[in-house]
Amino acid sequence: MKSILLVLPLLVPLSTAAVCLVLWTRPWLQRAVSLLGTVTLLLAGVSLVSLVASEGIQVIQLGNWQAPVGITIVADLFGAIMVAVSGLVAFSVVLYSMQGIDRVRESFGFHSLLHVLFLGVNGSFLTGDVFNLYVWFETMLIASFVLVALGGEKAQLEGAIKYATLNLVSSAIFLAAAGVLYGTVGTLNMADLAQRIGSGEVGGVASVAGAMLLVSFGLKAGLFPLFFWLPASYHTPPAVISAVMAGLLTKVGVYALVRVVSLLFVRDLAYLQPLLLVVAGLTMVTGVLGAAAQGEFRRVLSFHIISQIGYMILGLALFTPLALAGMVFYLVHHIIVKTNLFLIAGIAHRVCGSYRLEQLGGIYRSRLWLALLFLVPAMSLAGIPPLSGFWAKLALVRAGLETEHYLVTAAALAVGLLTLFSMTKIWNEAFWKRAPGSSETQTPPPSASQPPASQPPTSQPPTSQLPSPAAGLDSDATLRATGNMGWMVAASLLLALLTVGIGFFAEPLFALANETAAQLLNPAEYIEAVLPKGA
Amino acid sequence: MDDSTTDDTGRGNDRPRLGVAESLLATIPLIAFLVAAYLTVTGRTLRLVWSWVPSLQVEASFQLDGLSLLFCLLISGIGVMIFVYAPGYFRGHRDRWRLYTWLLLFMAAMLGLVTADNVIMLFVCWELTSLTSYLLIGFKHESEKARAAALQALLITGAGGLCLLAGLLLLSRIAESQELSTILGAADALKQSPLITPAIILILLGAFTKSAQFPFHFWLPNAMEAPTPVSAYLHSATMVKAGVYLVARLSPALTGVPLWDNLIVAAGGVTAVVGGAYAVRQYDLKRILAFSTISALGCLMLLLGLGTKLAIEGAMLFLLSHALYKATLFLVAGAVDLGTGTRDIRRLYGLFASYPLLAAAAILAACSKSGLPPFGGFLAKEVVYEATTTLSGWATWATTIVALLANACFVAVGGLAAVHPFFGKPGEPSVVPHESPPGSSQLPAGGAARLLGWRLVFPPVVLGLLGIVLGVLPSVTALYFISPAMSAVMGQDIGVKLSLWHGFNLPLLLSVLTVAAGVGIYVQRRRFVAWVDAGGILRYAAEGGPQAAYRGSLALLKFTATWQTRILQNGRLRLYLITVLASFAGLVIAAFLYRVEYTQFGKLLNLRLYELVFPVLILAALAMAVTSTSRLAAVCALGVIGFALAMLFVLFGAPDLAMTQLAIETLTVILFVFVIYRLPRFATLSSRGVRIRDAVVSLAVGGMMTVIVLAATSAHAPSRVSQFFVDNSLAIAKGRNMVNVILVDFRGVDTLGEITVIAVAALGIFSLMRLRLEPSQVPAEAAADRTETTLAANGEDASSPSEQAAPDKPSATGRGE
Amino acid sequence: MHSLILSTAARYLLPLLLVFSIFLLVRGHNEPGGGFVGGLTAAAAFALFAIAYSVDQTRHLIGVHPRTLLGTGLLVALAAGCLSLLCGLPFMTGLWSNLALPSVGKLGTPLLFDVGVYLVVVGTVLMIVFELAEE
Amino acid sequence: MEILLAITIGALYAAAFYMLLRRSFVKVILGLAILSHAANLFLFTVGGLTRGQAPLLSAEENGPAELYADPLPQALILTAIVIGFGVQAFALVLFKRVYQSVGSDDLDSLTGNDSEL
Repeated sequence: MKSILLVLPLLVPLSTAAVCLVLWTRPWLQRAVSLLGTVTLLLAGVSLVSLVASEGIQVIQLGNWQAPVGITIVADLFGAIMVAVSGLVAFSVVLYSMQGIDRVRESFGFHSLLHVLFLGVNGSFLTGDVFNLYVWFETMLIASFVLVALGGEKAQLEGAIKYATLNLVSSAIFLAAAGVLYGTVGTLNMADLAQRIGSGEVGGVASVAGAMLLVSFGLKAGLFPLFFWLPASYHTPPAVISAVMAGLLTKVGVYALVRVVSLLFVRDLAYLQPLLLVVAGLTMVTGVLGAAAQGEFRRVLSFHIISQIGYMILGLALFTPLALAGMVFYLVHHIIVKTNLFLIAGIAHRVCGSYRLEQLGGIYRSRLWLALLFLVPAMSLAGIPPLSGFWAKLALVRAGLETEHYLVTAAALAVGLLTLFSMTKIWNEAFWKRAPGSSETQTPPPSASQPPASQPPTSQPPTSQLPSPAAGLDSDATLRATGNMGWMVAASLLLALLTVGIGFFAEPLFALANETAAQLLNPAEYIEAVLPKGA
Repeated sequence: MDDSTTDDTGRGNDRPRLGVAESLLATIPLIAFLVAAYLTVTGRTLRLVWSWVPSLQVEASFQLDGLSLLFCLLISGIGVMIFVYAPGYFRGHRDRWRLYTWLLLFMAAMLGLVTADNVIMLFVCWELTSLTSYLLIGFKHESEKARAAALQALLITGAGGLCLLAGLLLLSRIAESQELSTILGAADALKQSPLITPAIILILLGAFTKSAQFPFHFWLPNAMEAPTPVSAYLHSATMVKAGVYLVARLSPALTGVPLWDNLIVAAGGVTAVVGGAYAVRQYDLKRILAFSTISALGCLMLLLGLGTKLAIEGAMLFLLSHALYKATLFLVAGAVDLGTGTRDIRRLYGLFASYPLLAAAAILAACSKSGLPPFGGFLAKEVVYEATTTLSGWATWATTIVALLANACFVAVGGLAAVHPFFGKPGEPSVVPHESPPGSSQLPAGGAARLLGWRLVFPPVVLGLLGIVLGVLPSVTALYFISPAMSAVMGQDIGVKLSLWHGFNLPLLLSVLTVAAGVGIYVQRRRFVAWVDAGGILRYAAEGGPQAAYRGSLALLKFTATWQTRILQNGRLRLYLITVLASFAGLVIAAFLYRVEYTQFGKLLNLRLYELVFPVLILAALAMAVTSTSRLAAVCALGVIGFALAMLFVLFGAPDLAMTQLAIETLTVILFVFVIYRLPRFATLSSRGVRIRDAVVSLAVGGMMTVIVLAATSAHAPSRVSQFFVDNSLAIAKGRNMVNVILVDFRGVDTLGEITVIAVAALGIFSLMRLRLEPSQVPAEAAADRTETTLAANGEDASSPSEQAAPDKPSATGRGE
Repeated sequence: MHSLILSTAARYLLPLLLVFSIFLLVRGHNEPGGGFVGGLTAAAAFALFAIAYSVDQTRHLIGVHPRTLLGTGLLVALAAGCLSLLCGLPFMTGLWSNLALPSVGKLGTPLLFDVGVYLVVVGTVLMIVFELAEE
Repeated sequence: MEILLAITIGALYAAAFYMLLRRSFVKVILGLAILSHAANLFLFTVGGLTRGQAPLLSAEENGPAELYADPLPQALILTAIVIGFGVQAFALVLFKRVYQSVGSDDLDSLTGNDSEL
C-alpha cells in the first residue's frame, strides 16, 4: 500500500491524461475524470505527507532494481509536501476550470495537458534520479508550452516563443550537466551522487556540473537575471492556465535548486552562498520593481512571482534551520496564494471584461465578496499578519537577522512594502475606483440598499453593467455571457480559506517545515533511505 | 456640492429607522469597557497566554497592567461613544456595515496591540490597525483623494511597521525572548548590546510614523478624508497613540539610553511646535483638529522622552484628557458638518441657537484643551509645566518654551473649533483671500442647519463632561488611572497624588501666560498666520517638505521601476539569451576557478584516422549552416550533422542510437522542409557589429563547453551501474540488447516520460494548427451575446472537437486562403 | 502527387513495412530495434501511403484518430507498469511468462511496455505529419 | 579522439548559440536543432567513449568479459533524442504560427508583450 501511495502522484495524472485523450470528443466525461483525478491526487499527496511525517523518508525502487541501478522514487518531507500542495493546486484549478476555461480550449485537450503538467511536476518532486528529473522537467515543459500557446492568440504565441526558446536552452544545459555528473561520478542516482560527492572522492568537475544545474534550475525558477521568459509569457494564456503555471512551475525550479544544493553540493556552499544571497536580493528587488511598473492585473502578478522566488532563494542561501523552514513555508504559502490571485484575476476579468487596471473598477462597490476574496491573498502576499505570508516572511527575516545578513534582510523588508504598494495599486484601480465609463452612479434609495456581503456570488448577471470596452477583449471574454461562476468562486474561496487558516493556525505547517528543514540539513538521512547500508 | 460635506454619508432624504443590530453595536465595546473597568477598579494585573506558533516562539500572550488598562479604557470607552454616534451619522448609508465591520476589527486589533506581551503579537495587531485604517480612510473610495490619502497612510505606517518588526526582532534577539515582559527585564543586556542602536532607530521609526511625528506626520491631516467618526476614533483618540504606547511600554528598559531619549525628545518637541502652529492657520475644522492632534502627540512623545517621574505623570494625564476632549471636538465637528453641510470655519458661525447641546460639549472640550480649571486638561498642563520647569540647564528653557507654544496654540485651536462656530460672527476669523476653497460660495451656512438626532449629540456631551470629572476628582484619576499606568512605564510601583490647586507657583503663572497667549493668537489670527508664514519655513516643515519627499519618492519609485523594467524586460529574445549565456559562462568559470584543480588531457589524444572524417564533416556542415544564405542548404547541413552524428554513434558501439538518430534526423529534415518553405527567406537583420558580438559570445560559450568536455572526460569515473547491466540484463531482465532493456525495464520510467512528451508535442502541434482564437473585430454589443472568436478549423475531421464540443460556439471558417 | 508507380508501391509496401515494424518491435529486447524504431517505421509506412494517396484516405484506412493511438499507447505502457503493482511488486517491475515465442523470446511486461511506446510513436508521427501535410 | 570531439562539441554549441542569437525565425529554429545535436554529442562523449562492442550480449552465455560500450549513456541519449525531437517539432510549428500571426520573421518585432507596461 505504501509503495502504491508513492507512485500514485505519477500514475493518477498520467492515466487521467491518457483517458482524457481517449475521451476527446466527450468533454463532460473529461471534466468528470479530470476532477476525479485531481481529488485522488490531493488525497494521495496528503496521505503521503502524513506517511512520511510519521514513518520517515519513503523510497520505492522502480522496477524492483536496487539503487543506483534503476530509478528511485523518494518522498522526503520536502517532496511530499510539494506533492500535496500541487495536488491542492490541481484540484482547485480543475474545479475552477469547470467554468473558467472556454469550451473551445477545453475541447483541444486542456485536461490532458493539465494532467501531464501535474505528472511532470510530481515526477520532479519525487524522483531520486538526475536524468529522470530531466525527463520530468521536459514533460512539464512541453505541457506548459502547449498550454501557454493553447488557443493561438497572438500574444500567446509571442509569449510562447520566448518561453520555449529560453527554457530549451536551460534544458540543454541541464542535460549536459547530467552527462557531466554521470561521466565524472559514474552514477545518476541522487543519493549515490550525494554520497560520492560528499565523500570527497570526486573531483571538482562535478561542481562544474553543479554550476550548470544552478543556471538551468535558476532559469526555470525565474531568478535574476534569468527570469525574462516569465513576464513575457505568463500573462498571455487564460487566467486558469496562468494560475497553474504561476503556482507550480517556477516552484519546481526552486525545489530542484534546493534539492541539488542541499543534497549534492553542500560542499560548494562556501562560494555559492554569497552568490545566492546576491541573486536572491536582486531577484526580489527587480521583480517587485517590475510589478510596480505594470498596469495590467496579470502582469503585476507575474512580476511578483519573481520577487517572491527571491525570498525562497534567500531562505536557501541563508541555509540555517530557521531559514530553510521559512523557505518551505514560503513555498507552500506562495503556491496557494499566487494560484489564487490568478484565479481571482480571471474572475475579475469575467466580471469586468478586461485585465487592464485602467479598464477595471467598481468591484468593491458592486461585488464585495470578490473584493474580500482578493484582499485575502493580496494581503497575504504582502505579508500582512496574521495571514500565511506573514509567517513565511517573519521566519526569513529572523533568519537573516540571526545570521547578520542585514543588507539582504533590509531588502526583504523593503520589498515587502513594495509588494503592499503594488497590491494596493490593484485594489485602488480594480476594486475601489469607480468603474470606468459608468457615469455618476445613481445612489439607490438607502432603505433599499442591502449589505452587499449577503449577496450570493452568482446572483447578478455580470453582463448588466459591463463597460464592454472593445479593446482588451479576448477569447475568454466569450464566457462572460454565461455568467455562472459558482465553481470558479468555490475554487478561489477554498484557497483563500486555506490562506487564512494557515495564517491563524500556522503551527502545524511550521512545525512540519521545521522538520523538513532538519531533513534537508541532514542529507545522510536521505542517502541512507535510498541506499541501505551495505548495498 | 462641497466635496467635503454630506456626500460622504451618502444618505438619502428620508431617515430610515435603525435596525436592531445596528442600534446595539455599542454593546460590543461596552462589554470590553466593563471588563477593563472592572480590572482597573480591582487593580489587578493579568497575564493570559495561549500557544500560537511555538515553533517560531510566537505566543498569543497578553499582559494587562496599568498602562494597558488605561489604553483599554480609552479604546473601549471612546469606542462605545463612537458606536453610539456612528449609526446616527451613517443612518441609511449603503456602505455602513462595511464601515462597522472594519471599525470593530480595528477595535479588536487596537485592544490586542495595547495588551500584547509577545512582540510578534504586538506587531500583528499593529499591522492590522494600519490595514483597517487604510480601509477606513478609503471609505469614500470613489474619490481619488480618499484613495490617495488611504494609500499614503498605509505606506507611511506600513514602512514604519516593517522597521518596527526588524527592531523588535533585534530586541528579542538581544534579550533572547520575544515576550515583552522578559525583554523589559533584560534592560542591562539591552543597553550593553551593540545592536541596541539599530534596534532603537528602527523601533522609533515605527513609533514615529504611527504617531505622526515630524517628519512623518503629514499623512494624518490627509487621513481626514475618512468619515468623521473614524477620524475621531482612529486618528485622534486611539490608533495614532499606538506609537506613544509603544514608547511608553519600552520605557522601563530603554529610558536612559541617550539615543532613545534624545530622538524622542527632539521629534516630540519639533512635532509639538510645528503641529500646533500650523493648526491655527487651517480652515477645515477637521484639519485644524488633525494638526492639533499632531501637536499633542508631539507633546506626549516629548514628555516620555524626558522620562522623569513628573514628565511621565504629565504624559499620562495629558494622554487621558487629550483623548477625551479631542474625540469630543471631532464628534462635534462631524455633527456640525452633517447639520450644515460644511466644515469650513469661514462659513460656520452663530450655530449656538441651532445646536446648544453641541455647543456645550464643544465648550467643555475646548476648556479642557485650553487647560482651564477644573478640567482634566488643567491637571495635565500643570504637571507638564512642573515637569519642564524642574529639569536642569537649557532643557528647562527649551521644553518649557515648547510646551508653552503648544499649549497656547491649543487655546487658539479651542477657540477656532469650539467657540467660533457657535458664537462667532460673520467675518471672523480673518480670511486670507487666496486661501478660499475653490467653488465654495461665500454664503454663510449658519442658517441652514438641519436637525440632528440624539446619537450625534449625546456622545460628545458625555465625553465633554468626562473631562470635568477627570479634573474635579483628581484623587480618583490618580488612583485608578495615573498611578498604575506610571508604575508600568517607570517599571516600579509609584503612587501619585493629584490636586487641582497647587497654590500660586510657576506652573500656574505659566498657565495664565498660556491662556493669554492663546487668546492673543486667536484674536490676532491673521497676524499670527502672517508671522508663521514668514519665510515659509513652517509651511515647508508642516506640509510642503515631507509631502514633497513622499511624492518624490513615489515618483522616483515609479521612474526606477519603469526604467529598470524597460531595460531588463525589453522584449528582445536575443538580449535575454545573451544574459542567460553570460550568467551561465560566469557561473561555470567561477566553479572552475573554485573547484577544478588541474586536468590531464594527454590520454585523450588517442585518435584513429578514419574517425577524423565525421567530426570534420560536422564542422564543415556547421560552417555551411551558419553562413549559408539558402534555407535549403542550411537544412541540408543540419541533416548532414545528424547523419555524421549517427555514424559516430556506430563507431563507438551504439547501433541503437545510430538507428534512432537516423530515423529522427530524416523525420526532422522532412518537418523542416515542410515548415521552412512557409517561412520567409533568410535575411540578415543584424548589423555587423552585433554579429561580431554574438559570434564572440557564442564562441566563448562554445569554447567553455569544450573545456567542460575535456575536464569531464579526463576526470572520467567508471560507471557504478554498467557492470550490473552486463551481469543482469539477460539473467533477470531477459534481454540481450542492454540499451533496450534499460529503456523498457531498468529505466522504464524515463521512457514513460519520453513518450508522454512526444504525445503532448503532437497534441500541441495539433492545437497550434487547428485552434486560432483571435480578438474579434465585431462591435462590442454583438460580442456580449455571441462569441467574438473565430475558430479556424478545417472541418474535414468528422470528430473535429470544436464541432462536437461547442456546436453553438464559433463559426467554423476555413483558413483564410 | 498522383503517380501510379508510387500508389502501387505504397499499397504493397504498407503491409510489408508494417510487418517489418512489428518485427523490429518484438526483437528489440535482444537485437537493435524496439518500440521506438518500430513505431517510426510503421508511421513512415502510413506517411508514404498518405503521400501516394491522400491524408483522408490514410485516416480512413487507419480508422482511429492518431490521438486515440496516443491515449491508448500511454494506457498500455502504464498498464504494463501497473501489472506488477497487483503482485505487490514496485511499479514497472518486469513480469515474465514462461511462454517463449520464436525470434521474440519470452513474453513479459517489458514487451507490452514497448508496444505502448510503439503506439504512441505511431500516433505522434502520424498526427504531426497529417497536420502539416494537410495544410 | 576526445579532444577532437570536444572541439566539435564546442563548435556545435557555438554555432547553436550564434544561430539562437539571430533575429530571423528560421535561424533560431536551426539553432535549436543544432543545440539538441550538441547536447547529445556532449552526453555521448562525457559518458565515456568506448571503441568496444555494442552493448548486445551474445545469445548463448555471458561470454568473456568483453569490453562493451557503456549502455547507460546510450539509453539516456536515446531518450534525449526523442524528447528533443518532440520539443523541436512543437517549436518548429510554433515559430511557423507566430510568423503567420505576426507577419514578420524578425524576433525583435515581438516586444509588445514585454515592454508595454
